[in-house]
Amino acid sequence: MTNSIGELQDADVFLVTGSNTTETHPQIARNILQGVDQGAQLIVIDPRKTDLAKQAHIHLALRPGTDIALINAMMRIIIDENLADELFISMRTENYEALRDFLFRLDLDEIAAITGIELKTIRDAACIYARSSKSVICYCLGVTQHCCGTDNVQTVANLAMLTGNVEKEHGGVDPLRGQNNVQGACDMAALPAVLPGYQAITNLDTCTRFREVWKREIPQNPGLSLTEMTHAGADGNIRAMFIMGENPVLSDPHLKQVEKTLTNLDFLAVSDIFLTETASLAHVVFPAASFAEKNGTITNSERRVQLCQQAINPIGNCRPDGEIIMELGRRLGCPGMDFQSQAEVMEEISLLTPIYGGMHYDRLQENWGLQWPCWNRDHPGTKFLHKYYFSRGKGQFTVTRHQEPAERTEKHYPFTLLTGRGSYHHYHTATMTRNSTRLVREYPEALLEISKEDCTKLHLADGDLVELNSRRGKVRVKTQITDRVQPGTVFTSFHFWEVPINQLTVDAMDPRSKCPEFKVCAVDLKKVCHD
Amino acid sequence: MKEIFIPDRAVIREILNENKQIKTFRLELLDKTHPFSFRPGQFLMLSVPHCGEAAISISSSPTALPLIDLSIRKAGKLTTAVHALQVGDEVGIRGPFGTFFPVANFHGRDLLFVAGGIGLAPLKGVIDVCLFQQELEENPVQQITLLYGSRTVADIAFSQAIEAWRQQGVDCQLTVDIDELDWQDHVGLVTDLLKPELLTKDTTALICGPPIMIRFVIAQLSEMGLSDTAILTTLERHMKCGMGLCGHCHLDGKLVCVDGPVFTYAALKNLHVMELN
Amino acid sequence: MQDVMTICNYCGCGCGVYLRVNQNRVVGSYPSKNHPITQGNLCSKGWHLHEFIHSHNRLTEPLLRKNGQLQEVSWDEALDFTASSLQQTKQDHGADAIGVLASAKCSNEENYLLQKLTRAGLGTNNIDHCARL
Amino acid sequence: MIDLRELILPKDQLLPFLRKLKKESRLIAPVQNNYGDTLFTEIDDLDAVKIDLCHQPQASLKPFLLPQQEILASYRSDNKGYRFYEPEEEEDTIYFGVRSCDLTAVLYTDLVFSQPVKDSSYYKRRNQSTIITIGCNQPFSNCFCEATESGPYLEYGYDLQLIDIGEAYFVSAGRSKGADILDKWSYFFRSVEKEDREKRYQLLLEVRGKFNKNIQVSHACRLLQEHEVEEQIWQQLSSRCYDCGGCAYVCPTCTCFSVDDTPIDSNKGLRLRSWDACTSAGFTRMTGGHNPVDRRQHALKRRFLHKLKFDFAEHGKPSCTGCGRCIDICFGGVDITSFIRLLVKGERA
Repeated sequence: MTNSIGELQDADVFLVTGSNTTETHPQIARNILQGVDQGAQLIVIDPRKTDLAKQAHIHLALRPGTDIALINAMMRIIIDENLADELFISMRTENYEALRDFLFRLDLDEIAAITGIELKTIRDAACIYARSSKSVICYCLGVTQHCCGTDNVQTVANLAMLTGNVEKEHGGVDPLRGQNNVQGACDMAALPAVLPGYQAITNLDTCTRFREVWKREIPQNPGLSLTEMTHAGADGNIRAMFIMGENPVLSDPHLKQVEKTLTNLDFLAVSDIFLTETASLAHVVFPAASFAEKNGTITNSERRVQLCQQAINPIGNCRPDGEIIMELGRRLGCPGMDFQSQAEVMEEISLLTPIYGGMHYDRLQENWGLQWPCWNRDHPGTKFLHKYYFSRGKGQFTVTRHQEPAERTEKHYPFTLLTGRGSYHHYHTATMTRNSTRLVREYPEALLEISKEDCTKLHLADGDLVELNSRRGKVRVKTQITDRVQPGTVFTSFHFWEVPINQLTVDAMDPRSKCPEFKVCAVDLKKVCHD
Repeated sequence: MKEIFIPDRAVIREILNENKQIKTFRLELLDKTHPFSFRPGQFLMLSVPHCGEAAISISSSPTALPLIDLSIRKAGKLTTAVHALQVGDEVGIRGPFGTFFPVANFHGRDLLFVAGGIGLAPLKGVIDVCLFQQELEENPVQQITLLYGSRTVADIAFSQAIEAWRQQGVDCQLTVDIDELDWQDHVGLVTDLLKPELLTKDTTALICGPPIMIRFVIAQLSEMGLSDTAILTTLERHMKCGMGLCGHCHLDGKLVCVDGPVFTYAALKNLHVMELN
Repeated sequence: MQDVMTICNYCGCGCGVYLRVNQNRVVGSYPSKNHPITQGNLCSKGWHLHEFIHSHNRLTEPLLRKNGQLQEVSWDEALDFTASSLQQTKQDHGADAIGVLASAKCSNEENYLLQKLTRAGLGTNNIDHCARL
Repeated sequence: MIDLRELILPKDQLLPFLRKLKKESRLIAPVQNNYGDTLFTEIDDLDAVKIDLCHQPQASLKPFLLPQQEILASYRSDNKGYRFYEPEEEEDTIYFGVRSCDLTAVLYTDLVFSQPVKDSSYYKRRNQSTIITIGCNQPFSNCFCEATESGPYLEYGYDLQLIDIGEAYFVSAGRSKGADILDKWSYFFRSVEKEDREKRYQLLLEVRGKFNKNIQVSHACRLLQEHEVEEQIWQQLSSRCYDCGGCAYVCPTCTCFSVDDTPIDSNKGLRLRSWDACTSAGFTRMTGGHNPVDRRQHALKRRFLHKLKFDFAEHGKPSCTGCGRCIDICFGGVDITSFIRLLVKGERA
């Protein structure tokens, strides 16, 4: 996020796109709703009528996968209405002319048809967003989990820059991070192409610095992304894997391929707190300590590095992941694997990671952590990003064009399947939430959200078991009739191993971010007759 | 103070298969030092190892004590675990809890039982105790009629009991929703069997079944002129304690576990009840 | 009874939660009023954060596959076997035949250590996590 | 007849007095921790903590008297049968610095858990508790105990009540347990003078004028006795309930609970009681899926009506004690005060 969560409620306009905020980021939704109660306008872009969309002043229920077209139209309208922030554009951005020339060639009526939204509604939304100088955009995986995910993000950035709604309090672009420490895992370079703090692996000075501390050469071969590792199938180059606290067998697209890859490995070790679907395929399983049984820091969506404190001793014979890694490191002859405490690990992190330069345990204990960049011990941390300069200098406008999703509906697969998190009570592959008595009680099984119209057409009743087919697989799931989805689209979550919905999703991915297109695929469904 | 959530130990003496989904478990308490008694219509909290507790109606008559019948349909985690138990296995029971059918007030009256599916379980004990009293008392229950609906022929439960009742003069009329080849009896909803000639001026109706059945049966009986106090039904709710503490079965200021589960229509009429709306 | 401040383990909001501890058992979760994000609120998942910790489904012993079955073994056996298997793969197929997945559920320190192990110890950049999922 | 007594405790004698009390039992008091949060905390070392009588404790006494999760019993199920075992005994505990609203809530809970049967594990703790309250001279921002008649000072129910009258505390004993404490430690106290009593009265008058919120609780209660609430109000409120259960969990008078068995291994386990919230769908959903309550329409109906309609009808008093904790914690801004406002506004319209 470029803003802090606490700043949000003072914004005048919220544009929320591709985020079921009330269910996935409740605290952010609370701030948005408080803002709305104080008079702010709320625009929600989502094919589903989520709980937040129900509170919106304008709900743009677009056809799935048409985000770029929609936002391009909004920008065109903003320029037509003279609502662009010319001063900001000239001072802080580059390449505006290319975007403007491209937008002028757009046919707005055509876009209305592509997105399935009336032009007037798009116009209202564009004007509301552009007229305020305190407009915030929040987006989540509904924007990134598409083949054109990078373009989607760029388009959102274009919109913000066009109206100057960046680099200030109460205005900005806020990607909402899904997991508690997605931000930190990225910051710490659990990524194939960078070193901690997003430092380029190709930068010689950086590598020299790391080599000095790590006492080892930094490998220069580009690494493989998660999907490249797990989707190689039987003929992949990966022969052995170590997986810490993840469950790709349930969470990755096109599951069968993942399972095939993992079962074909020469060796698989998994460290987790439960025997997940992935762990049950492993050769070695390490029992990891849960968050309550160890110390450490995690970094939230607003870049705040916070301390987690140990509450109890590890259960049974469990050990913290950090200890497991260091034990392995020592056995593999890796130097520098003898840290006595998490604070000592953080000392090395701050030494090598400029944006974490001032993160020290004694400081983190005060003031509820620190927000990066925090360059040194005296630096107070950074509440909002992009003040005075973008990380790459001037903000770059890039032209993005609408592209259809990798898979379109057709006669045999007439429905669009959307996936995501589906409830207030579950989380990701639900390994934790399904071990929580109350959360299981509240949402005991997977449900397929389907419109009343489609149910009538297919003679389905609420709670009927249906078989859902795509070109890649099929699952059985119970229906839930709801007004949350439009006719022609169905939605379900990926929380339940009994309904491994990602057996159906496409494994097409964004060529740049490698983010899989979870959000859209074509399916058919038919009622399962009881025996 | 003894912990009120600790159940008494009971052992399964016999298991009867009532149909594919319903089994009757005949239990006996292991500790005989304090007396156990109950009235038909009351329920127990049944504990099953590792599954917790569920509220289950007693389906036998007090006259069968020390044996206690619980008829259980396989529906969720606990009931599935119960179905896997064998004769000789132990369970825990707390209770009895709740209101009961006022059998003492039934002297000289005609009883009309209307049940659907597993809904016959809480009524079964009433029929048994009335038949038992018919032999002993001076002014016993007069005519007993049972209208019993099931979804299919295979779903008909308690056939053994029904056969025995027929032998003892109970007018048992059965119906199924779905017609099948070898089925000679009535096809259709249980409300179809509700004929005006079944009612006398001394009729009390006792109803239990799915919510929608209860709704239609009560509406029809009411229309046929049966008074609100002569219509009795028993409600099912999610319960955790059975003793009026946990709050789950709260119903417009009443608690189904204490003020119910047996209610007269007169008592329910002014509440917001799923079964009536 | 003791209250230990920690950060919620679910979404990216990063709520400050007190875990209530009684005799090495976490028996409750309670929001912090002064935490800048939490401000005294928790969502359904946060209020029941303590429930999965003591689940009987937790793994409590290292497991090693022997004759096709996962069996309980000592930590040393599990660690030694893992280290030698990774070493073997590296020898036979090169470092880039090893893939590592870190976790968006683990701490910064653990992610740092794991990528350090991957890069400096194993000698490959094949490390990723589920940021995009 | 309880010997009612009133005495004056000079402020510098408070700590020595607490030190004596702590010697004889567990002492729990509001403590401000390093994070600035004030919570009721078990005190090990009186000199190492900051007892905070200036901020409202974030949780009431509920987490202690009716814990979020408690072990009701343990069980074994093996070839010797299926047996349950009583939980461990409880210790004597003194709760110090309890606010009037929270004590009122304890008295309500006493009532709920005494009929139709006495809740054994609650009463085990309750019987071993001594509650020392502190009257409020300054309401907190969300307080409305005046409207619910549960503060700022109390007339009864406490073991001891302290009122800050400047240099000293005006201490009253409301029950024999409190009177016994005063007897035993009488040397810390002096007797009440006429000025003390006047000061106390003056303070009470002043604090009554300091409330931020004007919530028409009793008016709402009476409206509910006479009228049905418009469906549209329930729907409006429920559409903004995000199913966190927080209102019920922070509420000192929400006593609904669940009981679940959780295995430790294949032949033993625990019977746990935990807080539950009637605002959630699973609270009423039956095996097989039938749910007598439609959450989308009526998520909040049961909670509000229980507090303001049914309990008012039964006890002549709502079971909301005006502590205000549920106000800030509601994600959707649909707490009990917004319901009361809608209700009263609807009547005028």
